[in-house]
Amino acid sequence: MNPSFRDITINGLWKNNPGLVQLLGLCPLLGTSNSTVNALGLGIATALVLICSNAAVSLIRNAVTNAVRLPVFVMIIAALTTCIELLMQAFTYELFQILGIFIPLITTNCVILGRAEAFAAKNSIARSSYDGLMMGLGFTLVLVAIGATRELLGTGMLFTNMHLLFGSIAEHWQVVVFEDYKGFLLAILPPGAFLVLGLLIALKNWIDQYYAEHIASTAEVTAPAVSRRVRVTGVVD
Amino acid sequence: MSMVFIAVTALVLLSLVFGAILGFAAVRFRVEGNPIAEQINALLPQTQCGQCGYPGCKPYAEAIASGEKINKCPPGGEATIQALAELLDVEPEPLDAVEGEKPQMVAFIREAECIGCTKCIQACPVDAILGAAKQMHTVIVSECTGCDLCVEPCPVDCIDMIPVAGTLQSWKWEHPLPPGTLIATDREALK
Amino acid sequence: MSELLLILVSAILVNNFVLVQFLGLCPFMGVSKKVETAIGLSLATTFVLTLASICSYLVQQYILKPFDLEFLRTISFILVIAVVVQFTEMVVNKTSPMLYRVLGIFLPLITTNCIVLGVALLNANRSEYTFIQASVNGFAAGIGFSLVLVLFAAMRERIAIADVPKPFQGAAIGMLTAGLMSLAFMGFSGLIKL
Amino acid sequence: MNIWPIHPLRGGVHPPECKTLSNQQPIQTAPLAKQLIVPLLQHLGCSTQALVSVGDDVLKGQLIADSKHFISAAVHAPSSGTVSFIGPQPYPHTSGQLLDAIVIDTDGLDRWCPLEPLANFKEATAAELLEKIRQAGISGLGGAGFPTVVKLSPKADQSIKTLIINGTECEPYITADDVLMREKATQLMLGIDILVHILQPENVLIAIEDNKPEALACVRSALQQRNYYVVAVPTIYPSGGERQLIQILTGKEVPAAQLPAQLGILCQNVGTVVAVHDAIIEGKPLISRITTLTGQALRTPMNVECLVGTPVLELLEFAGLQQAKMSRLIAGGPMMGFTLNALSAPIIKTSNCLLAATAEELPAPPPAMPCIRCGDCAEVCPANLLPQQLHFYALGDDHPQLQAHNLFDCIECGACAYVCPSSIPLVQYYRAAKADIRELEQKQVKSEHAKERFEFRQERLRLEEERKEAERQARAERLAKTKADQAKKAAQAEAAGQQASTADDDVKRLKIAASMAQVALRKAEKQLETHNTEELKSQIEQLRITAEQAKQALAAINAAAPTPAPSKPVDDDLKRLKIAASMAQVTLRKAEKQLATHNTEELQTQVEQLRVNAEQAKHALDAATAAAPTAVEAAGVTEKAAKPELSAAEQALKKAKIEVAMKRAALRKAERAEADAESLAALQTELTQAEQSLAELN
Amino acid sequence: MLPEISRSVIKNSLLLALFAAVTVAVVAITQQSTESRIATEERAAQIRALGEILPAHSYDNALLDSVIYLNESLLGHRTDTPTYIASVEGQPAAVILQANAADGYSGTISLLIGIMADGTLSGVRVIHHKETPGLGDRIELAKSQWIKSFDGKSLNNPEERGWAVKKDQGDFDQFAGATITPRAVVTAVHKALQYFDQNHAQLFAHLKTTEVSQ
Amino acid sequence: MTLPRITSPHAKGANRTQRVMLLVMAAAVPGILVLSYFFGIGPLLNITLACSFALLFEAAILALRQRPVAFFLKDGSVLVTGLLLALALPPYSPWWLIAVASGFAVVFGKQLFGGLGQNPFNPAMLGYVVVLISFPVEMTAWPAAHSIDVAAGLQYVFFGQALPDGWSQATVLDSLKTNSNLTLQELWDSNPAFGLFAGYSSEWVNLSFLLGGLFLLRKKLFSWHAPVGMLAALFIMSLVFWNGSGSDSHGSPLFHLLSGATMLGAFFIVTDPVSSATSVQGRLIFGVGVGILVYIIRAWGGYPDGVAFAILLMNLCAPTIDYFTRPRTYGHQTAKRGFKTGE
Ligand SMILES: Cc1cc2nc3c(=O)[nH]c(=O)nc-3n(C[C@H](O)[C@H](O)[C@H](O)COP(=O)(O)O)c2cc1C
Ligand SMILES: Cc1cc2nc3c(=O)[nH]c(=O)nc-3n(C[C@H](O)[C@H](O)[C@H](O)COP(=O)(O)O)c2cc1C
Ligand SMILES: Cc1cc2nc3c(=O)[nH]c(=O)nc-3n(C[C@H](O)[C@H](O)[C@H](O)COP(=O)(O)O)c2cc1C
Ligand SMILES: Cc1cc2nc3c(=O)[nH]c(=O)nc-3n(C[C@H](O)[C@H](O)[C@H](O)CO)c2cc1C
Ligand code: SF4
Ligand code: SF4
Ligand code: SF4
Ligand code: SF4
Ligand code: FES
Repeated sequence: MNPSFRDITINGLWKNNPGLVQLLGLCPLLGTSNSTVNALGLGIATALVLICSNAAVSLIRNAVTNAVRLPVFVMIIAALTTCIELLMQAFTYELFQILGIFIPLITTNCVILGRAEAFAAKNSIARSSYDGLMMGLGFTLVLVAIGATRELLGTGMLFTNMHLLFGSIAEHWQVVVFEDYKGFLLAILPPGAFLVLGLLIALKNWIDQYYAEHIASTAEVTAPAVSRRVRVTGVVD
Repeated sequence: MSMVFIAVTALVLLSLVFGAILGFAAVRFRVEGNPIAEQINALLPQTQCGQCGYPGCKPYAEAIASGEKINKCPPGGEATIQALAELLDVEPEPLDAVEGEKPQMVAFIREAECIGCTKCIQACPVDAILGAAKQMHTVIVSECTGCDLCVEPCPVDCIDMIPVAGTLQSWKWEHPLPPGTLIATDREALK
Repeated sequence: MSELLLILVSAILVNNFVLVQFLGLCPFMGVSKKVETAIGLSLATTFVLTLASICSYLVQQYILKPFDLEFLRTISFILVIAVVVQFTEMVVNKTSPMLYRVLGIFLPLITTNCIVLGVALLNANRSEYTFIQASVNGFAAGIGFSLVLVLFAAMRERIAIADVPKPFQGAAIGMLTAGLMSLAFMGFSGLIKL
Repeated sequence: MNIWPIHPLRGGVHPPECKTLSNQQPIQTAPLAKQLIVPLLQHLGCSTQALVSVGDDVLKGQLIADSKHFISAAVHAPSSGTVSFIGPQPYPHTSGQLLDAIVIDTDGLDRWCPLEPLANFKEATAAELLEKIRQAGISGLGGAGFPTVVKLSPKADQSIKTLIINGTECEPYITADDVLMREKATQLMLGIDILVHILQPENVLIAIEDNKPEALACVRSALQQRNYYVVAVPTIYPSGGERQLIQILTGKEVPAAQLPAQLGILCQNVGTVVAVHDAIIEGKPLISRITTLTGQALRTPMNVECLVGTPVLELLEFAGLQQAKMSRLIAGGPMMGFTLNALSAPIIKTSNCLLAATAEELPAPPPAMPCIRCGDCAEVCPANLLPQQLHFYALGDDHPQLQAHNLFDCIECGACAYVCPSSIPLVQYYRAAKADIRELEQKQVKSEHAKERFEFRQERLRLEEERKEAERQARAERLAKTKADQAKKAAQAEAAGQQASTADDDVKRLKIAASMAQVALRKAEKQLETHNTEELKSQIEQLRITAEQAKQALAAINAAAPTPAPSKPVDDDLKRLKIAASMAQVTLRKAEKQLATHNTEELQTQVEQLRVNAEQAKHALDAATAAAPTAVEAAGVTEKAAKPELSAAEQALKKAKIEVAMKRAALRKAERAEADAESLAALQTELTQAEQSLAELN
Repeated sequence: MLPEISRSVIKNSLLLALFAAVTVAVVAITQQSTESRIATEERAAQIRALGEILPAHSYDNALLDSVIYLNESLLGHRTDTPTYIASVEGQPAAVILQANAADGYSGTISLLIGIMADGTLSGVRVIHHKETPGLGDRIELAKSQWIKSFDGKSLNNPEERGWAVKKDQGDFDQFAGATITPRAVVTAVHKALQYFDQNHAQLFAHLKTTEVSQ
Repeated sequence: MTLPRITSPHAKGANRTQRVMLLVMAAAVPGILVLSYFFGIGPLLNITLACSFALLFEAAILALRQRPVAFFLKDGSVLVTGLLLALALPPYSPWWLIAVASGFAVVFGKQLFGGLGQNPFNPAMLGYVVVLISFPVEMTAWPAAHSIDVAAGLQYVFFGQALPDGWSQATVLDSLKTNSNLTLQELWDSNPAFGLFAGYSSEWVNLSFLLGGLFLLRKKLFSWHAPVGMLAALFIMSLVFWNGSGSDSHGSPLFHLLSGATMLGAFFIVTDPVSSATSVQGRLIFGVGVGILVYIIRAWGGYPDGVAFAILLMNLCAPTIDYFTRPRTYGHQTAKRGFKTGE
């Protein structure tokens, strides 16, 4: 029953990616993905909360009753979020200001509670933390992909304002990709977020489909599965 | 430190109240049974053939209710999967079966060969076979679900599964091609 | 009165919580395949939103503010919400199994519906809001959510039988449709000059 | 002459009429075909059974097939000759499937069987007339072919106030009714008189489209003193549809899923009315009809009076068929007719037209484009549906939406598809979707039924197991007892006898227990009626369960008891040998199969051995059969004789079993629905009765 | 039934309280340990913002503490709005006003305006606006340098007539396709200068009182 | 001999989708002529570019989707989309702007939803709105009537050279929206381009589209419900909220009927059958909704004209409207309405 670490990795990054497949955590995914730095900042914060919350939930999974399970889980998540929020406030103040309400809203990021319920509540601490890491990573990757796409389409540049996250060494990371670019505003406006994510999901589907077809055509004909027939009616003497 | 103390006290009080409310509700509004399994069961074809890997439709329904895939019932086919997907609000998946969807079948006992061993009667989940020991058996066609569970136990292999014959009344128009899909002759005609 | 009207128009149309402020998107995408279920979720969310706005306003005004515990906002609000939701769930489960079947899996998700916590937090940020205004804002957010959810669900039912290219079927085309909805809602921008 | 006010039709289209093609000459008589193919089912309803067998000589008009079922219509020999075949034959249906028919090789003499004309129908009672109509095998000639006598038979709660005679003939091309009205107006009037005599309606309306002035004139002049209204209705398709015509003539709508009789209206086609006339006044059954032969692939389009059963090809050739030009052969009109792909299919009672169209006349449908929701279809739909939505939902197999959009109110008139700029075969979508929905509904019913049977069986098996367990214990006890008793009682036969009686005792005991439980239950229930307390309720529940269990045990034991089989003088030895032989055969086959996969020495020898065994067994069997051929034959005969009896008994038993199961389910359902005690008790008694009768059968 | 309820009530509330206690304690401790750093960060951020329009070397007082609250209709204020007074060695050096231009294209534009004691503008920044992206939003420094065209201007430089966009025969550029927004900003800055011109005595008087109180 | 099995009806009316689309394009001719009279070859340039790009994108996507390309291109719907998009864009729009607009219209507006007949949003309006919010600078550069320097125009369209001064001019709706201190009378007096009631060029363009629309109505291409609903609603709204001719005026009813994209919208866009509601009653509601929203956006919203947004917003509502406007079927007491599908 225990999923292997390899499965957890594949699930988090691709097969069951929270952003592209589970379609959870969409609010920050869309709300904070108008630039790479915002996306990365929120992604990291979310991943941190995810890892810690998975670990914590896994730790207490046998101690809670059904009636208060949900409140306890969200309380743990909220506490972790608040800690992260306070830390961000202390160390990356401006980014915190930009991300605004989406930081406390990590609490309600559906991915986190979803993982707590679906995985951490049933698995060991090590697996749960690793699942948190992989899910967080998968989420962050999608977030950054959307952020970078939108930033690029919208402004023709990449990695603007990275110093907000990485400090002054990142002052000059900005890359101007298209010189003299008109700026496709749609991309950084709300509709653009939906459109880019939609296209990204379609891209993933297309890749999956392509591979499925590819593999189907190369794979040998497998031996027919054994019938899993079960006797239905009891007494036969 | 007093801040920590105040904070903890305030929230503890709050949670005591809430916990009490929930504890009360948990008992007061408890429900027994699993209504969803019943609804799932109602959608399954009740062939009781066990091809889903469960001993009958009801157990499979219960399994679905607790997370089993919905695509394991070959007699139900796509229609059932669709209905289940609708009910459970999940994406329908293609049928997971070795042979895929089969046409509706009915059992037929070659009476001359039947030795009256009653093994098929014991196997039939819906009592669709008539007969007594040492006498010839027959299938009540209208009751037979086509599950073919009777075929295997027959010691003299006298049971055939034959497709249900179509009649003039049961004949139906096929669905037209979706608009915009051209068949070869159309392409010709268009040139 | 006109103040409340403005709050309503703003939350429902101009700054729609879903399409413009990006809150509550998971249920928006997840529970919009059928109108009937969408309506169920709308009702539940509106109910929870209003109740949670009221409760969190009280917590904010009478517990957090007096004791200077505003850093506990998130944690206490989410606690309030979780309890409201859990309670609603149990009641619905008992009293209306049909509704529960429709909402069953989504009632817990309302807890993690950002719109609920989001509205509570935004209400708290707007320190000038009165009790009535805060509740109306919560209610209006629920109506705005319901409006777009139901419209979207009806639209998705239409799209479900369309000949959408394979990779786009399902979530992808849903997301694109939501994007186009959001585009259409940009027509309301500037309607309220604050 | 009185004027009858008319109302507008909703929707409708006006395709080119093309009627002049065939209505220019009087009705011809088709030549007698050498072979007539008379299908057993030419109407809507139950099929008939042949009353003649191959080789029989039949006379024209002789009853050759009939059914006991009410909704059915008798079939008569269209001409005299010999029955040469009974079985599957071509049938005029789109699918091209065969249907059972009686084939008559005509003798060319056209000898009538004795007829019983009834010149003065006014002296006959309605019942007598209806019986004559029934015997004449008349089913509607205008549309679906519904047995006319059923439509004419008065229902207890309805009386027909308005009789509508449908002579609209709104389909393009078809002129059968048109020429019929021109040439047989007098017969039509007499036919109407007969219907009036049967039904006593207040109004009689004869509806004719205003594009048939000659027919209107003929009918009007045949009217004489009768106070029937001859109504010229505007030419628009589908004004002839029953429901649409009713809307035009009365402004009322027939409620969905109900019949016009609900409004006190009856609608009959003119051809049907003439057939009624022929049946009553001349005593002739319905064996011929007027059919339009038309289309540009025919040299001389015309109307013919032709015998039912005449192959299509012969008729078409009579009208000068140019096969090379014909691209489509349609039975019926261009709007609702269906294509035929076998020219050997016969004319049946409902065949009003054969349209042999050229490719220019009715070109192949262009490939369908996507629907652009232009709404033209909705505009013309006479049922006020949304054809485009139905189409989309049919595409997506969305059955709930289809039903919400009233798919089943679509009359398949084809007006929508006619106007659709995207050339979508809308009607085909609806037909396919309707068939799917019906099929699923049937499946649903079947699975519900299967579930009940399965649950019943499970319960039975469980009880049986319990009983066996109990028996095993009892047997063990008894064994001990008998051992102790052995000293006193020596005879073995006695012990056997005792055992037999215990089995009987068992049943008795169970019966008593069951009725005790029942009584207790009933008492408690009565008490419940007066003092409705929690406690009592649960108590009753308990009682009910025990009663049920007792009953079930009883039923199970009864079912398990072998049905008394008629003793057969079968040669036991022979039977045994037979079984041995087949067993050997089977083992051999199995072993062979195994051999095919795992070919080892050992197996091979084993198989060889088995083969020899089988051979031996077979020989023995052969020898035995040869020795006692008469015995076998006798056995065979008795078996045959016994079978129907046996199965009848079994059938009854099965029915009773099902009844019990159904009743039980009903009771359970009612209990779940918390029905009141009274109805529960009623159900309970019903159940007991059913069970008793089951027990009796056993 | 009842005892079960009370057992459930007690058990669940205690459980919830226990978790509440633990989690809140963790949060509270984190809060305690980050509190001071957050406060410094907050101030630093504000100073950085103010520093953009008023270079740090041009004053020596604690700017964030030297604040008064104004509610002036001329500046478009609707609530008490902070105004920062800068000084060098106790002498008036500059003020930083916040002004709201209500007549933007799609709403109010909030500006931070730095004015030196001599009436010249040290800088203007937009802190909040809802103008159309791509059109009106070029008043942001991130999008265009236009906002810097105010640097060094004063009430009489340019003339009264010049305090308008070029389209209205003024001195300030408008954007292609957008006149309303720059017009609103120019007018708001002009009004701020007028306000400063009339009231600088009162503004700096405050400086005296704080000095005195110190 | 094998005879085909074909469903009834076997007869077929003469109307074809191609014909419908051709008629729509034909009806736009008067409008195009009047536009060209005012703005030179600009509108024609727009149409050529938009139709070519639209065809190109459609063909490409059809090929990618492995659908019959020629078959679908021949239906003409993509040309209608291109044409209507071109008419909505400012004359002499840069080529890349037209490319983006038609690309969005055809790809996102139409093909990704399954192509002809299945798009929930009006493709042309979608393309228009996308470029409106993405490239507001270019989209607000309407040339002034008659003052066209064709050479400069071409340079701008194809090479992105700056426009000469005085080339572009705020449209009348723009001016009314941004006006803050002139009374209506002063506004009208200040500029000859304001024409009689709704702008000099605007009035004539709207009247010519009205003419084309009436032609289509006569040809029974659509029922009157949607256009009349929209115009009536706009008229009533502008009458009810008519607040005189002061500087905060929202404009007179006549002004609203004859300015901006009113008539183009009412007869060519609101009538798009695909993305509108289904039943006749639904189309009336659809039209009324568009009219109300157009007025709300014009009078109080951020955009000078609201036709495109109003249509997209009502497209959004169309499936829901359908739920509530099913007609009463023959033989039924009441119509089945509302979201419930079950009995
Ligand atoms: C399924 C079915 C059942 C019918 N049952 C009755 C009936 O019970 N009594 C009756 O008078 N007519 C009955 N009719 C006949 C109808 O009233 C109607 O006259 C007949 O269908 C001919 O209609 P048409 O040719 O338009 O299709 C029935 C018809 C159908 C199709
Ligand atoms: C679309 C449509 C068109 C019809 N047109 C005619 C018609 O023109 N003449 C006619 O007698 N029956 C027509 N019928 C059949 C009538 O509805 C009805 O079944 C018939 O008149 C009943 O009479 P009968 O039982 O004597 O056949 C049409 C049915 C449909 C559905
Ligand atoms: C979609 C749209 C958005 C606009 N946004 C702004 C804006 O943010 N700021 C602004 O000054 N004008 C805006 N305008 C107004 C016009 O550009 C207006 O023509 C201009 O401000 C005044 O015209 P002028 O520059 O020709 O005087 C907008 C117009 C449109 C159509
Ligand atoms: C009366 C009528 C109006 C139309 N209006 C539009 C329109 O506004 N926008 C558009 O893209 N296509 C329009 N079309 C064309 C066609 O319906 C459109 O391309 C489809 O939306 C594409 O699926 C119109 C077609 C007709 C018949
Ligand atoms: S496969 Fe289907 S029909 Fe067979 S037992 Fe399973 S659920 Fe029932
Ligand atoms: S007769 Fe055979 S196939 Fe039919 S239901 Fe019984 S076991 Fe299944
Ligand atoms: S007539 Fe054809 S294209 Fe028009 S709405 Fe109906 S089905 Fe669609
Ligand atoms: S075939 Fe059905 S949907 Fe089409 S017009 Fe006739 S009744 Fe209406
Ligand atoms: S992340 Fe906001 S609702 Fe899921």
